[in-house]
Amino acid sequence: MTDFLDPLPWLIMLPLAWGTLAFVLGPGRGGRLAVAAIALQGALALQLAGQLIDSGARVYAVGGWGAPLGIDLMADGLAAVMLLLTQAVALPLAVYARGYFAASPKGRELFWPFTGFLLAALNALFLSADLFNIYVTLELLGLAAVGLVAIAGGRQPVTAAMRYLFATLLGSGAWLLGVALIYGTYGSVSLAVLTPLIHAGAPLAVTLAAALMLAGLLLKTALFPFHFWLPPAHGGAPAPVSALLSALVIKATFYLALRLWLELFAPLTTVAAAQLLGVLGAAAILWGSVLALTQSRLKMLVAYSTVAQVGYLFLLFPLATLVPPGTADSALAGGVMQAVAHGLAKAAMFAATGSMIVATGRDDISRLGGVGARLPLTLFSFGLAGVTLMGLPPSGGFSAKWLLLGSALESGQWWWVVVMIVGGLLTAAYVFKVLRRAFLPRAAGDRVARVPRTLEFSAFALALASILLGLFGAPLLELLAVGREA
Amino acid sequence: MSDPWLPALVVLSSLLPGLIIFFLAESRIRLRTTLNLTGALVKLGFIGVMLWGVQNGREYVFRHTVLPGLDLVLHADALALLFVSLSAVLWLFTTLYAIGYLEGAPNRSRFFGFFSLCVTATVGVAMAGNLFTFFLFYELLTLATYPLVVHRGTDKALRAGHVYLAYTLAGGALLLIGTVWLYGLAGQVDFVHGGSLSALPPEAAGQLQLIFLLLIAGLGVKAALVPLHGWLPMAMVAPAPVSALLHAVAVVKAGAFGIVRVVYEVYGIEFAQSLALLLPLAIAASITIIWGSLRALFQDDLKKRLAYSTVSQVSYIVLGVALFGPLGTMGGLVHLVHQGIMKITLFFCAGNYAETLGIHKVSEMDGVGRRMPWTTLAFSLGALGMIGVPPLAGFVSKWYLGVGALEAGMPWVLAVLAASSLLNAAYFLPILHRAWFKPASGSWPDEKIPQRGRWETAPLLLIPPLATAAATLATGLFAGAAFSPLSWAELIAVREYLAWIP
Amino acid sequence: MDTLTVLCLAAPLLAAALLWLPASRPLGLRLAPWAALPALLLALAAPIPYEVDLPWLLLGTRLGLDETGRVFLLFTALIWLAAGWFARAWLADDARRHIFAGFFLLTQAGNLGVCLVLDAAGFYGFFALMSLAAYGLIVHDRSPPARRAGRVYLVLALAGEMLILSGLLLVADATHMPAAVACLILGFGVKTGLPLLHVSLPLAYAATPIPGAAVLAGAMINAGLLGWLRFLPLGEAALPGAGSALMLAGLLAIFYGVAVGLTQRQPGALLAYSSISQMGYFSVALGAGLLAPELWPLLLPVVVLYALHHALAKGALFLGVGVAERCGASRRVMLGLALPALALAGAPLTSGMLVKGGLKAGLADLPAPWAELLAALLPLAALGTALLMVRLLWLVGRAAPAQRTSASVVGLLAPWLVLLLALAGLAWMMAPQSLITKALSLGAQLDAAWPPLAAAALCAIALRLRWRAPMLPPGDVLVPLLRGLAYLRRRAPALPQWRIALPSGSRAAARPPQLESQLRAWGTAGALWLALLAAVIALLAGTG
Amino acid sequence: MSAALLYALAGAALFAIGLAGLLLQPHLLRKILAFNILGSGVFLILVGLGQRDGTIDPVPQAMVLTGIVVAIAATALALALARQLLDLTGQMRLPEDRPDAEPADD
Amino acid sequence: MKAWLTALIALLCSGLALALGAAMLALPEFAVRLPGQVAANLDASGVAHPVTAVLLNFRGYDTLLEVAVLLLALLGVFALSRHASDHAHPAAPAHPVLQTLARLLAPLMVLVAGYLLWIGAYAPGGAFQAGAVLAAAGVLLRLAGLLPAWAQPGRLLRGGLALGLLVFLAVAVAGLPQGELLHYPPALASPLILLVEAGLTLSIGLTLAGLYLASAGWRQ
Repeated sequence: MTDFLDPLPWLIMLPLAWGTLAFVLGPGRGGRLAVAAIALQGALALQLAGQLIDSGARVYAVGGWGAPLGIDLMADGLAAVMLLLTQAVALPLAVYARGYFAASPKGRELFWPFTGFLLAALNALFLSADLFNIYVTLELLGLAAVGLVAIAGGRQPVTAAMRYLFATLLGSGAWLLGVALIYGTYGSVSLAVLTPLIHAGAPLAVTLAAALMLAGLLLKTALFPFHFWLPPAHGGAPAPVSALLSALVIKATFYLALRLWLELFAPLTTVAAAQLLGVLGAAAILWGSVLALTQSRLKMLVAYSTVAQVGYLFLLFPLATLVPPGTADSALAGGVMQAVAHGLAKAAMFAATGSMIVATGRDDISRLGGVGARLPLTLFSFGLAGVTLMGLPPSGGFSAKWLLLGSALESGQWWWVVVMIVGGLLTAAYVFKVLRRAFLPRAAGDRVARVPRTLEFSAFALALASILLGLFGAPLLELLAVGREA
Repeated sequence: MSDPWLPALVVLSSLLPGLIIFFLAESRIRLRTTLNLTGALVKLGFIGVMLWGVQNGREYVFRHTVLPGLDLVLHADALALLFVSLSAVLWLFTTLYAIGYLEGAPNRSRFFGFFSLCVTATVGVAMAGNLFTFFLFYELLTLATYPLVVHRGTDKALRAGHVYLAYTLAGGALLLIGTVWLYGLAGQVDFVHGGSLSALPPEAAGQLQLIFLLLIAGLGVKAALVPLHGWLPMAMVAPAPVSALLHAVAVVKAGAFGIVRVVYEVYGIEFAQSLALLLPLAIAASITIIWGSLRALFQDDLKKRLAYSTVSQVSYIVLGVALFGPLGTMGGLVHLVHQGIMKITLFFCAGNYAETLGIHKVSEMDGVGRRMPWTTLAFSLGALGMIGVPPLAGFVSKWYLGVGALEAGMPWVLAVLAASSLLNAAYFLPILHRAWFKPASGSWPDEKIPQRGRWETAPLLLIPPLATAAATLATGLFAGAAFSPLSWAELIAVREYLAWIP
Repeated sequence: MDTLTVLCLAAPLLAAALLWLPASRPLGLRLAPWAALPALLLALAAPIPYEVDLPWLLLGTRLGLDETGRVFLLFTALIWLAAGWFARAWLADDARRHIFAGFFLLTQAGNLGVCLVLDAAGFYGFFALMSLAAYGLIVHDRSPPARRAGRVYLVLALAGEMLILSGLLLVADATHMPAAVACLILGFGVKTGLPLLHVSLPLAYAATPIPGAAVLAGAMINAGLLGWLRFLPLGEAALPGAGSALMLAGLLAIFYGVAVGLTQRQPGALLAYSSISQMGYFSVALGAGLLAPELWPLLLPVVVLYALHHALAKGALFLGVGVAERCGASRRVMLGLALPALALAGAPLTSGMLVKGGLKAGLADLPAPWAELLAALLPLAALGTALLMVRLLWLVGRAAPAQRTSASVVGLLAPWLVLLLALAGLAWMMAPQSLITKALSLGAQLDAAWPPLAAAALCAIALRLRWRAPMLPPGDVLVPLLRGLAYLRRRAPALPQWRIALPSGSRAAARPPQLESQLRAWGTAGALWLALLAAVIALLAGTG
Repeated sequence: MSAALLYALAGAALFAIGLAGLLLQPHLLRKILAFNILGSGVFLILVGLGQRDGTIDPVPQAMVLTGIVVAIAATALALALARQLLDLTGQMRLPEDRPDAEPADD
Repeated sequence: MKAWLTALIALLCSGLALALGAAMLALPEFAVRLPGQVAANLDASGVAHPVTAVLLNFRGYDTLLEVAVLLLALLGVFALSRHASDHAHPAAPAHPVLQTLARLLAPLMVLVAGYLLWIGAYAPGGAFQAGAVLAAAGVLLRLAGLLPAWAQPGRLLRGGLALGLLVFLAVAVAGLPQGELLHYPPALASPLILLVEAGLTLSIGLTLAGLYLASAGWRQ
């Protein structure tokens, strides 16, 4: 009976099931079901993490066939961290979404099924050890995300969804071509089988495959200059959707890029290619931050902030490629910590943003006066999330920055230090652009309504988590190291 | 004997009230006041216990591992307690003052919330046991003070807040780089007497000098070293209690205190000397001292004049740190306390003038000594103390700085001290002259609080400055007594130089 | 004894504190004149040497008296007592008399403390208290000349304070001795009116109410001298450079003071120049001590005695000027005034003659060319002093008749008489026997007699020929100096603002840059994607 | 060269054509068609390369079947979106590809 | 679009095609071969056709997710149609001949679908093909004006759409106590796969039809 309660398959099955049921049952009961189920998923993810810490990485053969004939799932520390992040972000957001859609019902009907499928896709993606299976999860993820963007309808969201759809399809098309080339070269799509086969001097097809898959993932992760689809998509969707997309969806493709780079294609990687990724990351940090600063709409500002924060993730590549193992470990830890911290903080920020928009009835930074007085908790959450994004202690963002800075200095790549520091200052500039407005008294003629408590507290929970991550990040790094020692 | 929880409790004793206050309704004045004062008194109690303990050789260390190789350490050593006691005592007074000052003003819950956070950060800065912990609270301080600076919400305040943030966050960034670099080079750098870096191989000297520059530049922003001081005079748009706190204990002090920690307990004074770092630091401090005073000379706005005075005065601390020898150390450390007491007095008084009579400018102060003798008395004590007139607190600092300069073989510092004192006199004495000796011009700019019997202004506004003015007198007059700031500074200096004093 | 010592300092401070509160003000005013009484008692009764340590006070204070200190405390207390008594009558109908009394008491506490204290920090502390509080005495009138005098006084006093502080710090370390000596000479020189540092004296003496001026000229100026005596390495180290400079400055002061003093129209200003001139003698003596340390043991008692004599004479002169102003320059008043004038001029049988003789003898053993130079110049100086005194008497004597005041004449006369008596007797009582015998010799008497006589003769001629002295403004060199400063201040560039210009968040363009909308176009993004693909292929292929 | 490899080569060409079309064609319907061509190219490569040694390989065939269904799903959603866009804006183009070239503020 | 950009894209695409071609001509021997393994395990798979075996057993997990993708696409269309149409449009009246033909063909198509479902275990065919035929029947009926558009599907219809996925999930989870997810005991493999396929056929048919029917009512 213990097998029946194995958390690993349930993490995928459960959201698929409740997503489907939520479609059948409708939003009211579906929402309640979703909250309960996500809570259960959180418990499962924790259980899985515990298993991993106790007994190391796990491989799970679906259907009992085993690779290369069947499909393997694989759970190591990295996957477990991402799973934890996913459930940790999803639970408060689910609570938030129930309150949000009660106040602003546009798009409420199908939110839960989409979210269920989205979470299933994420969990499946993090656990998959099969290139083709990953393709399917990518498509499931992409279509769920596009559906969520379009959920509220209207010219702007539909345009954004259209653009997003093309971007994600092109990305997964490139991925699939890569998979085809790999299968055509080696005859398998199992990561476990392929990893020992690929070595420096692999055939051209493998190089092409690596480049295609990587490029496809960059497109889906919205790394500069492929961020074009992200701000409208994340800025136009309802707040819980934006939060899910910014916090989790782009992390999934980043996770894949990391996996490919560090494991499957590690023998092919070069310093030059890593530097290229780093340069794009740096450009993303600067460009995204500057554009965030120029926005007049609150959600667009937060969306551009995501563009910038994605850049930090990619600094990990030059810092972890062909450097001493200790430096690489610290860079990896920093990158993953950044992914987690940004996930929590950005979810909090979008949630807080949504509350402010609900309260003021408009999405305009210059009309935020009075928010500080009426929604102090929400503004506080926004501020805390901002602290994480700025990388100020004691937040998860700081821990990430600390680790990345440390490895940059250790490996003598001081230019990334400059980028990170400047990025942090620019982040502060746009975060305070919002905060200072919100501190002002309410302008005559504006209204600031109260919002449901659940909105305020769920955003606060996320923001608090992003801060606490900085104080209690050590266990997370311990988990991350599982399956990585060898 | 180690008790880990007291330092944490000291931090929590203002953090928790602060967080609760945030969510209190504006109208719950009594509960808010109770929370504020309870927090301040409880904190004082804890500190009292630790003072007694440290005197008797106890250790209070709280340690929590954040990441591998990155510990959050709160360590209440003698140096920390010097600053913590100052902060806690002045916090109590400032809270009282602020309650009086903000009576009837809007957004008080927010104000007192951030106010408490600000003190939390200051206490954390004081007790930080390593550079990381220091950095953590240093940045928290930045964030907690920003809302206080822009509290009034005017364009001027927002602009000042903007500049303040730009400076302090950039400074924080430099500090971060330096810290990370140092950790990469030397591993976890705890604050220990005599520093720990001298054990590094000699090849690292160049890097260490560069790191020192980064750290000092980062800390120098808050300590308002010229030319990093631009934010400070602008930040004086904040309400008077905030300015008082900012200038006396919180922000500038945190920077100065950080420099103290870096020089003494990261690098170690001897090692810093051997790396030839102290002379440039002394020069930077001297330039700041003179420049700040010169600028103060030309300000008509009272608070702005005081702000430039702070620029100048805080660098006395830095100067003391840069003087190699226990006497200079004592001078710097004791000025940490003395400057706080004196400057908070001056800002309280400036606030009283503004709040009672609407006086914001020096040129409006003619004859104010007749109308508000007690406030002006307190102001005079603070100002004379700043000039270094004995037996007030500032004299003691200057004396030890002077002796320390000779001990360190930098007699030119005496000239700096003398020049600065003259400049201090040049911008403070005319104020006193106006206040005491000139006849009042007839009507005050905006008399808000009328004379009520013996009270020239609201009692809550008057008691804090009088108390701190009395402290200015007492710390100077009884500098030689036990438990005076000077004797505590001596205790620290003796421990710092244990290896050095034969 | 310890209680009395503490009371010396506490009494004026306590009385000052009583003046602060309106309720206790009358009591304070009543006590104010007598605040120096404990000090006088201490000076008379204290065993010598006497010390008491107060480690908790300031930086560890040590109070006490040695022989020098006792003499200084004696005349200082005496003058303060007399001046306080005098002030009560002088300011009887001044509405701000409690303010005057307050500053008077604070200054007094400082001055008495200076005499009593034996450690450097404490000395500096009391000295500063005295110097700063005296500002309140100088500006008491609130008249423009008074304010100007106060400003000049304060600037110089503060500069002096700083020099003193530096000197006190430096003197502890033998390696910095020259610098320390320079700082100390100049720092205390502000008080003692060394040339160029003297400019505040005439302004201040003229502006301050008479009792204030009396203590300024009688007591406080000697505090500067005491500073020299306490901290210069007199008799310990030979510092020929500093000694020569100080002697030269002293000689210059002696003659310069006389010369400018003769041009003055105000008795106060004239007396200030007289003080400048008289303090020149001390400079000469101390310079000699620095130049030739072996002479110092002989010189010290003479210098102390000279200080006593000069202080009491100046105090008596000022009070006398005040009495003449209020009660009219009657013959009896003029006679009273003549006593200190003669004493200053060193007329026979006065204390002046006693101390000048001693000084001359003490300086006679100086190496060449100093001994010769002094032998030639000192008689001339004595003549100058005598001329100055004659001029003073003439100025006072032809002044307008007395203003009638309600103040009791006794209140003014009694303290003056006390001082006159002290002047007449005290120096003789305290002088060592050898000095007295020498002074009573006929040669000495003749030596002392001719300058006053010559001066009187000269004056008679001058009056007859109606010589008119040119008039120099009090403060002489100050006037061009201030003009120069004012010019510089007009021309000085404004200090630059060192602040980094920041773009404000709101000012940053509200619309996204053009580049961003181009990046957002499918075609551009696609081309970039293809380019990235090509780049990654190329870079990854590098491994093969 | 086996026949299967020939399929794969054709697939490469189709992929490139589809890719160019997806990027260059402004009309949404054409973009969707181009995407399908791109997808078909990949499917050909998958099957073709998988069988380049002449053995029949059911695994890529099954994969392609899955891929086709996914492509259908994506195409359906894309068509729905495109039609919705037509309803909302009157044009089947993305804003930046429209002749009237309004600023791409969405 | 600017001409140089067009040229650049064309150039890069051609370059990619050439590179792909070059890479394909230089492939080494396969390191792993799966056809043999498929054949070896075919008996245990519960079906006789290797592609179906891969599709529903060896890589059944892919198929499970793929069904979810399909449902997701329909959800997307529903999401859009909620905003596009205020009410379900009645079917437009069609030509009687078309209607008659549709009435005749529809049952026949259902029959064909059933056959395709059953034959899938042995030969090309299976749930997708069957579902596609079913969907075609639905489209035909709609075109003949015999079916309304599905702007707001009722609960029954939603249940039908979800049925295939739910059955698949149930079967997948049912394997957990015995071993792994989607583990079919060899004895039960055949009926279980048939059960899954039957559910899928219905749902896929409905879904594919729904992709058409859901947007059929949008205003033009």
